[in-house]
Parts: sequence; C-alpha cells; structure tokens
Amino acid sequence: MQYKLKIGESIANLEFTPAEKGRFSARVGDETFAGQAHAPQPHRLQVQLDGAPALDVYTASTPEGLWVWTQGRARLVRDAEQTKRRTSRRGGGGAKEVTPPTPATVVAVTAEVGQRVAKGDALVVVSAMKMEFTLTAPYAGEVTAVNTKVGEKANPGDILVEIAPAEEQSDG
Amino acid sequence: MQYKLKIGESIANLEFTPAEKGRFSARVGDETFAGQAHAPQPHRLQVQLDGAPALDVYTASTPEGLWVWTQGRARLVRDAEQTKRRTSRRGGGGAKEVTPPTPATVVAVTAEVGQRVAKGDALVVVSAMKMEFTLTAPYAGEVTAVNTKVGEKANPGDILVEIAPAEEQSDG
Amino acid sequence: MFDKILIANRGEIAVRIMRTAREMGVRTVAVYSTVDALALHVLTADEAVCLGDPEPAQSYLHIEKIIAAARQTGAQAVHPGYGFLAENPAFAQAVVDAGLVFIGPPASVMAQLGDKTQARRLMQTGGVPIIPGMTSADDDPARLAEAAEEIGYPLLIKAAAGGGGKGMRVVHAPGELAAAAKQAASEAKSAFGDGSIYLEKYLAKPRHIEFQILADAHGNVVHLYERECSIQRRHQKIIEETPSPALNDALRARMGEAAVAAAKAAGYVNAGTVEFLLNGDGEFYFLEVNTRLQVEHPITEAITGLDLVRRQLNIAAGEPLPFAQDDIPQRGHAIECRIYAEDPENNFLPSPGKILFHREPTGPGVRLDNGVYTGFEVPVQYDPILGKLVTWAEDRPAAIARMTRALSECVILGVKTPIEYMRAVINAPAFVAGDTYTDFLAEHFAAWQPDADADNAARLAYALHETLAPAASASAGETRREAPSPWQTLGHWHLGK
Amino acid sequence: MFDKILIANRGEIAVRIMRTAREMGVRTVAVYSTVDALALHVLTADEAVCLGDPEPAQSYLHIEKIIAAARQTGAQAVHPGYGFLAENPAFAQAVVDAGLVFIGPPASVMAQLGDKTQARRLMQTGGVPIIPGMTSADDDPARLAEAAEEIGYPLLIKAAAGGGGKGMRVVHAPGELAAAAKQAASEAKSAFGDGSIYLEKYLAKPRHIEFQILADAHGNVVHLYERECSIQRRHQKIIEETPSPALNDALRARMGEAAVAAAKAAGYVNAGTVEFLLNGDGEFYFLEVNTRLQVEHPITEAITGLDLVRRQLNIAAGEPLPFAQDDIPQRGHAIECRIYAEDPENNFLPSPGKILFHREPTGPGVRLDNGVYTGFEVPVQYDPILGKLVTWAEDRPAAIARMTRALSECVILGVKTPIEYMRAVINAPAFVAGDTYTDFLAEHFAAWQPDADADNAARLAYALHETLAPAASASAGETRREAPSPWQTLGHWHLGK
Repeated sequence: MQYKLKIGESIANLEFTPAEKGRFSARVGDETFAGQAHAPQPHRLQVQLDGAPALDVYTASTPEGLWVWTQGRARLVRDAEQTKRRTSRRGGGGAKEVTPPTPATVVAVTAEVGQRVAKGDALVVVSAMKMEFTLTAPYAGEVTAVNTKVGEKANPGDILVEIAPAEEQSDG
Repeated sequence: MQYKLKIGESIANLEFTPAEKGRFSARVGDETFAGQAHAPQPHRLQVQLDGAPALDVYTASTPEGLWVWTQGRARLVRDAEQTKRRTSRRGGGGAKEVTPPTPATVVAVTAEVGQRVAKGDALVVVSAMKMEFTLTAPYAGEVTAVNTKVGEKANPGDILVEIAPAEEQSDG
Repeated sequence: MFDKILIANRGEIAVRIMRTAREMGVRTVAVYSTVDALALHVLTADEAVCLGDPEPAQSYLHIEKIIAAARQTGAQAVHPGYGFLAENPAFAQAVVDAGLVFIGPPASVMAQLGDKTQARRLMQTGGVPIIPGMTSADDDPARLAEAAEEIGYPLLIKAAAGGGGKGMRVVHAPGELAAAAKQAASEAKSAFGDGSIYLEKYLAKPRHIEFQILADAHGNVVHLYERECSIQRRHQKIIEETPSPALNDALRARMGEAAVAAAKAAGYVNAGTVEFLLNGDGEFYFLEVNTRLQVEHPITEAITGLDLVRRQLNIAAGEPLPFAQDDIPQRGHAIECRIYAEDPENNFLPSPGKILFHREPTGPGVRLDNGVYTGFEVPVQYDPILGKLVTWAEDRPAAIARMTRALSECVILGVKTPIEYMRAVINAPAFVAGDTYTDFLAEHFAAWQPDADADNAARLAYALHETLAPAASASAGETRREAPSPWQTLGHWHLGK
Repeated sequence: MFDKILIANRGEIAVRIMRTAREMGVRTVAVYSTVDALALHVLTADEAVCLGDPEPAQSYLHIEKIIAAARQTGAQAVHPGYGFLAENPAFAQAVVDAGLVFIGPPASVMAQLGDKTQARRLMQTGGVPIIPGMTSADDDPARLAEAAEEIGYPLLIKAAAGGGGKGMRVVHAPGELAAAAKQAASEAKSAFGDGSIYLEKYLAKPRHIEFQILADAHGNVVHLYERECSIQRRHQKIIEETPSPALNDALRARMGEAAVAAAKAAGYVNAGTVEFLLNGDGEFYFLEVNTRLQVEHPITEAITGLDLVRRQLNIAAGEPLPFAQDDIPQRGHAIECRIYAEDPENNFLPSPGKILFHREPTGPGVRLDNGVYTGFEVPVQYDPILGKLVTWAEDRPAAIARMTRALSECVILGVKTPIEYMRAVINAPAFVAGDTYTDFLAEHFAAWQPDADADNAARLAYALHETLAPAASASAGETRREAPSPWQTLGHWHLGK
C-alpha cells in the first residue's frame, strides 16, 4: 500500500506491506520499519519493532486526518492528496481571503456591501479564547458580500467578507 | 421498557420510558428518576436529573452484564433473566461441582478416573494470582472424568472433575 | 465553616476548588453557560445552575445571575477562582451586599490595588520599592515629557487600569513619546474602558518574581515564598517554578518582607500575590498585587505543603492563620507547565475543538489539575487553559527531569497544545542554567518548530491505524448492539440546544 | 551513575522504578513473560526482553534468563522491585557473579535476615528488642514444650524461613502445641521448602509499625520515619499511613534508633525496612527486616520528599548519603491504598480479567502508581496488585478526606477491586480515631457489603446505556472504516502466539 502523508508542511511517501499475524514492513524516505502491531483498545496501537524499542501509539481520527501520539509527541497526519483537494476547494492560500485564523466568534463587523476598501482596512473582528483578531482587506476593492454577523461562529476557510478587486490592483 | 436487573443477589424491576432529545423517565422500586442523558464518548454517560445533582456514569459491557460506575461506586448490572438461564445451563449452585472460584491455573491434579473419593477429598489444586485453592469432592462417589491437567487454565463453571455420586449419598 | 459554596468560574480552577471543598466537607455549586452543560466542573459539583448563553457577559461575568444562583441554592459564600469576576470589586461588593461571604479580599482593597497608580502610591508609603516613575496617571503631553525626562529612556507607558500587556508601549527616545502615549491611551480605553496611562522606567531583561501571601482577618500576614514566572508568551506566563534560581536566602528574605509589607500597606485579607520585577543587579521593584488565587498556586502548595484553597476558605470563615512565618517550610523544587489549547507553531493561536483523546500523566511527584476530558468540546468563548501540570522533586534538575517525563506521558489529541514546545523550553541550556527573564521565549524560541525525527513513526502509525482500526473496536471488549436505539428513531438530538 | 539498568519485575513497581530511572537519565530494560507482551512496564521501558512462558518459574523467577537478558542488553545493574526474586540471596549473588550491580543489600546480608531466627539472634546482639521467644528453630516436641512454658501462653508458632502468615499458628494452651507445631512445620515445608519453626510470645492487638531505613556503602545509616501498616487482610497490608497515630516524638525517636541499630547490626546497605510490632503499652519488638523496596514506600516519599528509587540507585552506584538524620524532614500525613484485582464481597478472592475501562484519579495531593490501563488483560499468574493510590495532605483528617475523594474519582471496570471497601474502612470511626491494629479488618469489616443505595442509579444507567450506546460510538469523533482490513482478511491473529 502507498500513502502520501503530510505532517505540517512536510510530505513523504510511505510504502506499507502488511503480513500475517499483525506483522508488517514499511519504508518511508530512508527509514525502514518492520515489526508486529496490535490494537488493544480504541485509540491505541502497540507496535513491536524488530530490533528496536516498542512504540506506544495513541490515535484519534477526524475528517482532517489522523491525530497520532507516539514517543511523547502528537502529530496531525494528513493524506496529502485529500489535503490538496480541500485546499484547492477553498481557493488557495488563504492569505487573500477574509477568514479567521482559528475557529472564532464574530464580535464586530464594519464592512458593508458596496463599500470601497483599501488593502489593510479592518472588516471584521473575531474573538477566540479571549484573543481578538482583526480581519483586514487583503487587497483594495469593493465589498460584494458580508456573510456573517456579530455573535456568529466562524471557522478557518469561511469567507466572511467577499471583495471584488479594484482593477489596478487585481494582481497586488 | 421493562428491565429486570440484578446487582449481586439483589433483583429489581426498572420501568424505563425514553422521550425526545435524550429525555427519559424511569421507576425502580420506590425511586423515580427523570432527566436528560447524553453519551459524549464511548464508556461514558452523562445524566442531568431533574431537581437533583448530575450523574456522571462510566460503563463497560461484557457478556456477563454491564459494568456501571456512578457516584464513586462500580457495579456489575446483569439482566436477571439471562443470568438465570446461564446459571441453569451450568446446572445450578456450583457448590456441588469441582470448579474454581475464580479464573485460575491448574497446578496439581490428584484425581484419577475410576478413583473412589470421599466428600472433602482433595482433587485439584488451582492457583490464581498467588493464591492457591484446593478443590475437593463435594460428595462421595467415583471419579468418571478428569477434564483438565497441570498448566491449563480453568474458569468458574468449568467442571474439572466429574463424579458419579455413591448411591447411599446421592442426596447428601 | 461554610456548608455550601458557589464557585463563580469554570474549567480546571473550578474543579480544583471543588476538590478541596469536598475534602473539607463543604458542598459545592457550579455555574455554567449552555456550552458548558457537560463541562468537568459541572460534573464535579454537587449542584449546578445554568446561567445562560455562552458569551461571558451573559454567563460567567453576569453578576446578578451568579448571585441569584447562590441564593437559590443556599450557598453561603462565593469563590471567584481567577479571571472572569475574580478581581472585580463590584462583584465582591455585590456578594457581600447579598449577605454572602466573598472568598477573597474586601472590595475596597481590591479596588485600590486594581488602580495601578494608586497601588504604587500605597506601596511607596508602605516602604515597598516601586519602579521609578509616575505615581498618578496623566495624559497631558507636556507633563508626560517632563516626567519622561526625569525617568530617563528607555521607558514604559502603562495603563493605570490594566494588565496583561494591553495599553503598554516601550519608548526609546523622546521623539516617540507623544505618538506612543496616544496609542497606548486609546488601547487602554478600549480594553479597560479607561484610557489613563502613566510612565515607568523600562527594565531590561527583568525576571518576574512574585510572592504568595496569606493574610487573615486578624492582622496576621505571612508569605509562602516566591514563584519565578519569567517564561511568558504575549505577556502571559506559561511556565512557573519555585524556588527562583535567582534568589539567595538573603534576597528571598528581603523580598518576602517587602511582600508582607505590601499586603499590610493595602490592608489585605485572604490569599494574594505580590508581583515584583527583579533586575540583574538584585534590585527588585513592586509591580502589582493580584488579589486572587493565581493559576500557578500549585507550585507553592508543592514546596510548602499547604493547600491554598483550604487556607482561603478558612480565612474567609474568619479563622486566624494557624502558623507563623517561621513555621512555613520550603522544601524541594516545583515547576508548573500550563497546558493551553493553542498552537506554538503558529504564534500561539488558540486551538478550540473537541478533545478526542486524553491520557493524564501520573506517578511520583506529578500533579495534574485538569479541566477537560476525552470527548469534551473546548469552547471558543473562554480562556484556552485545559489544565496545569505540576511536578515536584528534591531539587531543580530532578524537577525538570520529572516535568520532562510528565510532559512525555501526557497525551492530548484533537486540539493543538504546547506540550512538545514546553519540553523543549525546559531542556534548553539557558533554562537549565536558570537564566530566565521575561523575554526568554521571544529571544530563544521565536522560531521553534517541532522535531521532525518523530514524523516517520507517526506516518507509520497512520498506516497501522488504517489497517488495524476495525480490529481495535472488536477487541475492546464491548458488545455492539445491532438494533437501532429508540432515540435514534426519535431523531438526532443534542443536549442544551 | 549507571547508563542502563534492568528491572527484574513487572506491573506497577517496574513502571515506578522506570519513571525515576528515566528522570535520572538511566535507560531501562524490561523483562516479561509472553502474557505480559503488552504490559505497561514493557511499554514504559526503553527496551524489553521476553523471558518465556507465563509461569513465574519460567519467567520472572528464572535467574539465568534474567541475567542473560541483562548481559544481552548491556545493562549494568539489576533492580529486583518487590516480590519475585527481590529477597532471594541466590539471585543477588548471581547478579554480582555476572559482573553486574545488584540494587539492594549484599546477598549475605539478605540471607542472614531471611532466616527469621538468625535475624532474631542478630538483633538481640545488636541491642534491638525482640519478641520474647526462641532464637533458634527446633522441631523436638519436648524442647518446644519447654520453651513454651517459659514464654507463656498464648504463643505463636512461626516458620524460620517464612513470612506472609504461612506456617504460622496461634496456640492458646499446652494441649494444642504438639499438633499445631506439626501442622505449621508441614505448611512451612511446602511453602518455603524448609519446615523449621520456632516459638514467640503472642501479642494481642499489636500494631504493625515499620521504619524505612537507608544505608550507604560507607557506613552511614538513617531512618525515614515510620509507616503504620496495621490494616491487613490475610496477613497482607492493604492500607498504610505515616505518621502512625500511635507514635509520639519520644517513641518515634526510640524506635527510629532501634531501626538504625538493626540495620547496623546486619551490615545493611541500600533501602530496607525494619518491621516492629507495637503493643498497647508502647512496647515494641523487632519482627523482621524486609531487604527491598516496600510496596508502601510512596507514603515515606510523600512525607520526607525523598525519592527512594533515586536513593537506591545512588547507593548502588557507591555514592554516600547526601544528608544526615537531622536533615530529613517529616511533613504532613500520607496514606496509601493498594488497589488489587480482588473481591472484598467474596473473601478477597482474586479477580483477574480485562480492564475494560480505567480512569485515574488526579489533582492536588494525589499520586497513582499504576501498572495497568484500559484494554489490559490482568494475568492470572501474578500478584493481583493493579496500582497504589497515595494521598498526602497537611494532617491526618485532610489525608483521609483526600483519599476518600481520590477513591471516589478512581474508576476501574472489568475486574473487582476493593475501592469502595477501602473508602468504608478509612471512614470507619475506629480508623478515624486512629485505633488500628492487625486484626482491625477481621474485627470491624468481616461482614462488609457494598452500600445498596447506589444500586438503583446503576440500574438506571443500565437502561440509559442500552438506549444511548449506539449514539456513543457515533459521537466519539471517530470515523469508521467500512472496508475490511487486510488483517481481517488475513485471518484472526494475536500477538505473542
């Protein structure tokens, strides 16, 4: 089996071969692993690696990917293909969008439909866990839609304010 | 819904009525309960009782029944009908059988097929967690079968030695 | 002693207070907002009262609702925890006006100490060294310039009503002063509803050293030694320890006396904390008094063996302190790491969400004050603290090693946490050497990234999970029911909606 | 200090030792039998070596295999834990003969103290009070009768090689002596392979009080105060506390001196425990020396602040004790409850099985040394201890209240445990009054049954579980895979088979 797995921004291919009785071998980059694995309970894997200390693993799966804890470290491991699709559905980088950096609550909306805005103008203020974030216009243009109001929840990727770019700055 | 539930040796009937949105009412003996329940994760129930403190509940189900922890106490709650069937399948009390009191390992077998035994004669010694138990003949008779050997595991209900009762003591 | 108290807070601190109350035979009332119906503090309390909508103003900051909950449940006293209303004199007064006991200092003392310039005057009068600078707020540019000349540059503009770094500006040269003052005042106005500012000398690389004090209603005041809280991000402490590697016995004694003098000058009652800045020359200056239980109080409990919540309840019930200064032991070394739902790889952005799995570290010398559990949805509305991990050992190296072990044992999946980051921080050579100051993280850890060495093991685990997960469910000893639940057929439902 | 040590044990004590070793930067090697391939001590160690079949004789008692494992992994020292080979002089000697360090006393000292009559002679010579009675074993009925006449009735027959109540008989009158002696000798023979017996005066309602000692290889010996271990079932401790409610400072000092004298008389090195019986008149008598770390060592750690495993490793590495008797603080009160897989409703029968769910108690003053986890199958072959719950607080009432809280927070489903029983014991008026002695449980708790008050809430939970359980899986945030796993299609498998 072939996996293309992303952790943070780092992508690597994993070649995984299961065998009988929970045995497996795997290769990722220069590293090879072989051993035997067992799942004694939900959220837990126990892996005996040949010639190496045992790996104690906890997992939790989400639509974003699989949370994995091992050797004292937690990682969100994502299927790189799926991640790509999701990112492209959202329209790319995110730096060009009026969207919160983290799940948040909207505490102020200053943008109005039809308003002309300059790059950097404050549009929406969101609050998450006692921190406030002011979302600003990523480029100059005209506000074409305001998709939120005070008190609503907002998640990363939700476009809170849509802006039609001013022509002279459409690539800026 | 009607449940007949056994805890230890105590049996009580529970009348349970689910309603919308996790609401329920229930009656067991003189006690009535009403409230709303939620299961935020496997093994956990959270119960808001009307006019009473919330109940935090942990559960784990086994073929024997449901382990329940609440208010700092763990209980094995069994379906009384099922328990009855299981007990009768095993042929009743258990005091008349050569079976270990707890899951154990057999460490000695002195009984032999054809041997005549008196009530109280040692037949098998089992060991569980550093405790040894000598299983003795529950009545006088002749050994007709020895169903175990040293090193084997034995569970309560497993008949390790079968004895045909001596005629004069068949009711003793 | 009280029969029943209300805890006007949530999360780990509410649970921590309830634990001691339960041990004292005092019943507890939780209050909660609708998103917290299944929060750990609600499940831990003997009773719970719903305050309403999640916004703090409608729930944990709503004074009338909280007092009504106390009256309705027959609670005799209110513990405010930290944050929310803990340092709000109007709340303390409202509690007393309702005929209840406020577990904390009198409202008037809280109000005095809450005004930073008033507190500075109070300390100056009481003989406690303050940072050179103004002792009353001013917004006149000319008078600010004059004061600045006297203090010297660099200097700090601070908000009189504030804290937490809001309304604060460093000014390096006279030309920057006017503009910075205007910005700071505006920021203070929007953060605290009060734009008063004042100027202080700027101390380079100071340590944040605070002293825990206990004062009873009979005039007895003791200190419980210091806490070093220099490891901060965004002016918020994340790692604290005691004793401070910077204090010797003589300095500790002098600072402890100053802390007791500060408490006496303010007429303080109950548990409080006197914060100081300490510079490299061993000079220390009063910073402020926190008129409540601190997040980091467990490290003081670890080295003194005293339960501060128990002491707070006893003091609030009018009991005198049962010990004098010389009776208070100081033993071993303790460290606290605050476990927040936040992303250290991304500027400590909050990371709300569902705790999908939580394994709590245990064993010798480890204490976790936890506010969450597997399956709990961490709300977006409140402070991101999940719990506090505290280790205690014979000496500082052993306490660091133990914290390293405890962090390594702590599993939290579903939200980002700084567990791995803090492990790196406490094992950094500068930390190990005790060379800590308030800019430590900015200087040493601004570009921190997690170690990529563990990544391939995590990738392997991904593949193993994909292959093994179905077996996991089957082997967990749970029998699965096939028939639909009556509530499934009644339709999908959620509690609290 | 060693780079790597092997822990010749399993369960909670192996994990506990590994935790301190890790904190000291010492790598750890676990050994295990095939049923323990997924035991917590294996998962906690840096390396693990399988010893073979589950029977102790083939695994944890197999000296050659354990020494081979140490050699194979390059371990420099062996920690025996408690139980198994911990007090076996042949093992201690074999470790040394293999060129490794045994973390414990010299084999010769262990052998001397393991022979109960030899130990009595040693103590008598060293000036330590012993229980009136014989100082050498004898099986001649006439000489036994003669000695009995001198000692007086009631008296106790004891096995010279033994402990744990095996080969022990109370004799109330001369006519019972001969038969009882024969039975005891036979029982001792089968339990220890040595039928030697001797007679001692029988003390009525004694307390079991033991002193922790530390002795380095340079002749320094200190004691770390007492532990009261009177709460026993089947001659096995289940609840321990320190300080003992029966000791005042003067008696504590006298007994502590006797414990140090005992250690010196034996030429003891490393951590050990000197056990005494204390009668109601304040007279105490040497009982035996346990030449290893005790199960109940954490309560001593709690009140002194010393890590006994760290001390053991330091001593074994040849370091002198870094403190003298007067430097050792004694602070607050600590209690330990041993959590066994056993059924207090049914004569404490063992209850092996799978831990279906485990929630560990946490918070201020609570320590759990745990050896199991959710999903672990507790083997039938070994000691039923699952973990040790320890609480520490300012004083005895607070420590009892904290233990009550901690026991209430501890959830173990799948095997029977005495959690609820111990909660009843520590809150019984006689325990609260400190009126404990070795027959306490037999006298007060023989007929204990769990409180039926909680039963109907448990029945309600049964119905709610039946109704909600499917929703529980769906709401747990786990996405379920529909396709069969490759290992499912490859057939059912188990690790280690």
